[in-house]
Amino acid sequence: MRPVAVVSYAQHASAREDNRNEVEILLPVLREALEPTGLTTQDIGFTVSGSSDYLAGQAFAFVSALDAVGPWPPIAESHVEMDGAFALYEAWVRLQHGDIDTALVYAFGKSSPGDIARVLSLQLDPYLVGPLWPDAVSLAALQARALLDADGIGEKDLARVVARDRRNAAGNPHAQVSEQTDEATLLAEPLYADPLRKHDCPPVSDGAAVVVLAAGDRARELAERPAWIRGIDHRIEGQYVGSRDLTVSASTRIAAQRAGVDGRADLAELHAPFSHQELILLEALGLDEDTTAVNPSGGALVSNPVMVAGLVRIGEAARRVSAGEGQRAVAHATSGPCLQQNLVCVLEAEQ
Amino acid sequence: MTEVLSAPHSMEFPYTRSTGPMVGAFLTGLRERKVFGVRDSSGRVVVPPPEYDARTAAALPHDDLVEVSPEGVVTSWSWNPKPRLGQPFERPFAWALVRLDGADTSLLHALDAPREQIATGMRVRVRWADETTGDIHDIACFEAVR
Amino acid sequence: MSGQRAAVLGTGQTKHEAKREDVSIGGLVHEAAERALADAELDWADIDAVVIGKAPDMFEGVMMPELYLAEALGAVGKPMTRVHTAGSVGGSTSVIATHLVQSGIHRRVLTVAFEKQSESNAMWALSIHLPFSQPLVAGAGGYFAPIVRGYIRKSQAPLDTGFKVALKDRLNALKNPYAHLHQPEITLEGIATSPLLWDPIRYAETCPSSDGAAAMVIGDEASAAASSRPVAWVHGTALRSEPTMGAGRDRVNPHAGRDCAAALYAEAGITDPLHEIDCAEIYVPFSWFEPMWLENLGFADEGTGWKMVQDGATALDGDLPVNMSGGVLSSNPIGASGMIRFLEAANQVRGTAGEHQVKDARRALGHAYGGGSQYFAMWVVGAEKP
Amino acid sequence: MSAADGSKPVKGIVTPIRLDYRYTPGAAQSRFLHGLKEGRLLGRRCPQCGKVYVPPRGGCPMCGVEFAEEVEVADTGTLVTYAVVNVNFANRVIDLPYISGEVLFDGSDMTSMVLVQGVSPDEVRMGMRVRAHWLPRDEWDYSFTNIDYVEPIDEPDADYESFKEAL
Repeated sequence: MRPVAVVSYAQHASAREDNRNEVEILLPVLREALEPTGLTTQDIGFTVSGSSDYLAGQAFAFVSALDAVGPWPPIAESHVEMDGAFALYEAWVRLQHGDIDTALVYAFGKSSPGDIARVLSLQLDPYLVGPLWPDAVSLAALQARALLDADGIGEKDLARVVARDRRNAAGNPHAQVSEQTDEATLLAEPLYADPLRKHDCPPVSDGAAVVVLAAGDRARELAERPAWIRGIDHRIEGQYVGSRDLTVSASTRIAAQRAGVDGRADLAELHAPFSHQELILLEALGLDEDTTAVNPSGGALVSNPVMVAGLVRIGEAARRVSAGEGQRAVAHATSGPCLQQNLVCVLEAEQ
Repeated sequence: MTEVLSAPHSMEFPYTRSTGPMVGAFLTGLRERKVFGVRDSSGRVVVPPPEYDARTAAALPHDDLVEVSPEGVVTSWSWNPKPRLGQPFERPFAWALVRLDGADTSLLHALDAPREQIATGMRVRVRWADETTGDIHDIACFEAVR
Repeated sequence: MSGQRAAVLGTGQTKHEAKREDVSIGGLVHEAAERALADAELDWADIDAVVIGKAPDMFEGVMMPELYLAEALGAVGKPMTRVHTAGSVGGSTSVIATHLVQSGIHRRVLTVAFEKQSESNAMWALSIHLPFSQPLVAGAGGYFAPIVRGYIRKSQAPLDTGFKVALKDRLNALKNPYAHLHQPEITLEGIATSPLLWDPIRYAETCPSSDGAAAMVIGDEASAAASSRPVAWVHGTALRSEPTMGAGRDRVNPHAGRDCAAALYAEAGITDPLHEIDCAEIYVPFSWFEPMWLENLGFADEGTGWKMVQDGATALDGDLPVNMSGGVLSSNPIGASGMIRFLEAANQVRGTAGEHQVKDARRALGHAYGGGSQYFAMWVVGAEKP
Repeated sequence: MSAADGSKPVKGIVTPIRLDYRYTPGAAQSRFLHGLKEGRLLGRRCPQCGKVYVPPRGGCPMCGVEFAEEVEVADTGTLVTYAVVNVNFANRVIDLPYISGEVLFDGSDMTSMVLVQGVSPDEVRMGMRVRAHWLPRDEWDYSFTNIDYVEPIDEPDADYESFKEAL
């Protein structure tokens, strides 16, 4: 397997962004990621992006976003209607071929134009579930209930996750939520979508993220301390929430094993838009909070631009590995209702 | 002169969907006020019946369904404080996963019961729509069994 | 060659029709996938990863349908990727699936592309009106008619060139049991007098709206060696994109199409495409795109593509048969059409194309385009190992 | 589609889907729309390639950079190419056939799509010189439809070489 590394990363996320469209949000983030590498769009071997037309309510919304890259002369490019993390997997695969050495991965999405929790109902079975319009919060709350009913996990475990993520968000300029708080204060809040409280749910965010990948020696030329991708894999499960065990993440477990996760990780960035999901993911990844710093960026509970937040997890983990904050990191991204599809990536600093 | 403009934008279409044999059989059952499941390759009776087996991808027999009871037990539930357009009720209500007697998996639908009465494990039954047409809304919701 | 060798082990498609009222969306894609597995003499358990493609989700009103389709495509516990690149998506999905095998990460990949347009209405989905914009363009034809006019002006092509392409493709479709349109009584006269929808494009020169799915199993060298079925070796793949609206773009002879062909031929070791490629399945949703793409792909000099049509060079028995299957003009489930081009090209070199088989076809081109003639996906497949 | 009568098995359902959004065209396009509200065509120039875009979207699509200064372009121009449309569609009622033209307004490097009137389908020609016909001022809104249509003006046709780049 050819060694590939994250050599640059940039993101932007904010609450409702009324003054800019997707291209105007993406342009500066692309520049911020490309400038340190000295690469132009034409130098890049392969460009691939992730987004969903339904966020903006426009068929082909990703076509106009291509303008931000300036694909002239024409570029080798593709697009997935998924989170940008899955576009990164596609770029990593392409770099294994050996004929090109660099790839540009970007993701964009504004969750504020529509009612995002309702838009996501369209991911569901169009015959027997979609027509009931169960929103994303209600489905996640069903999963939280199943976890709380199983023994061993209580409301205070959820509050502990929220308190830790909100404290970590202090260092993250792109967080929409950040405060020094504790479990007791959070548990005093009223229930919102019983058993979830408002702070167990993600904020509505608009944003974009860009990652530059490079292979072998090219990575060392482009970055002081590249964050090497030691392993990456993704898996999907059946969707119907009534016929799978919502308290475990079987697909995360398979992907983690394939990506080489072995319990050793200095830090982990988990794409859990809801607090209880962090606990399910930690168990599936076999990680222990005593030895692994979880969501140093604050995670998706403090900033959740849909279609972007998964790529941001990989970027945030890579950035910290490159900055020497950890030798080995695990990054995770999810897609679909109640963690239906999951990607796991292991990143390491140069030996 | 430089204020950024915005305007409402809505997208609407009455999608006409062909159900295929399995969903068609399940909905035909609902129209007759019956709930059907199907046995999958691991021997579980799955409700609603999936068209394809999760493990083998083989088509499951849409002509060999298993009727299950319209009564069962809540396996999980959540409260929906501010219902949205298209949801079964306009006032706050609960979503529930219900394992009907005879089924090994749970069906997702709305549960109309006072919030303080709702708990995992409670017994509920289907409340049928006044007029059934062969649609998931033939189940109006679940309600508590006294 | 980029990466390890890859080959098409099996192909499958549904009978394309205006409405498939007998299947769910899961049923439609499962049907094509099952036929591809049977053709490859493989089972669902032999598949390591699934790559699915389709055009905008608004056509069926299902966001990210790969999530609902996980069981229907035997993907539970496996990787599933959803590609979306506008009209070229069936082609780019095939290229992305090939990348997975060429990378050595996955040995056998199932790739599927579909559209079930009867769930809504293609015209509605393609022209969702946004505030502040002008509601002038009437569907794809309205967008492409001015470009076709530009080609006719530049090339001085005779006005019946489009009619001849439509006649050729519709007659070829009679030799393809999967084609949507089977019009045995079609005539040049009938085409020439069909309603003029967007001058210069007449109704009979436009593609139908179809429900349909296509599928392929793409395998590594070891899987190809182990197969007792004929395989199509991938000699090269290429993807290119350029902006929709750009000063300096040439929408009649797009730069991205030329670059894509050049990169493809370089990878496949082709220096004289007209003589080294035996036949081609290219994306022609409006008849005039055949002469335009013949030039864009380097089969004809700029401004002369129409001569190949007029001389019958692109007929089933011509020097370079084009769209032997009847092409997009005869079947157009938009998301699948690009993959249908790619799999028909593969079946030609496998010798499994049936009635519309080109004799001794050893190397074939599959081509797809999308958006405002700005997204291109192509591959060259061959009977011999590259 | 759905078999409401009791006898036949269910083969289809109808699932109405409606989604509501708050749409913004963004900063660059909003400036352009403000210009239209005052009867002006405000394009934007790319600092890198120098081309003028009417209407400007987010940035220069060829260079991938934000636009620089604003450039007002004339409401006269050249009809680069056109389609004679015989297909009407839901939300626009014009008598058929109508001419949908791509006009290169003088000073712009990008064509804009606009209705062509005042010439019959068999007299209209690529290269014709045209002028915008604006709605009455009191009907102006933040929309390109303030230009109701373009109509021919009494000038010699532009020669093909001068506009073939914009095809």
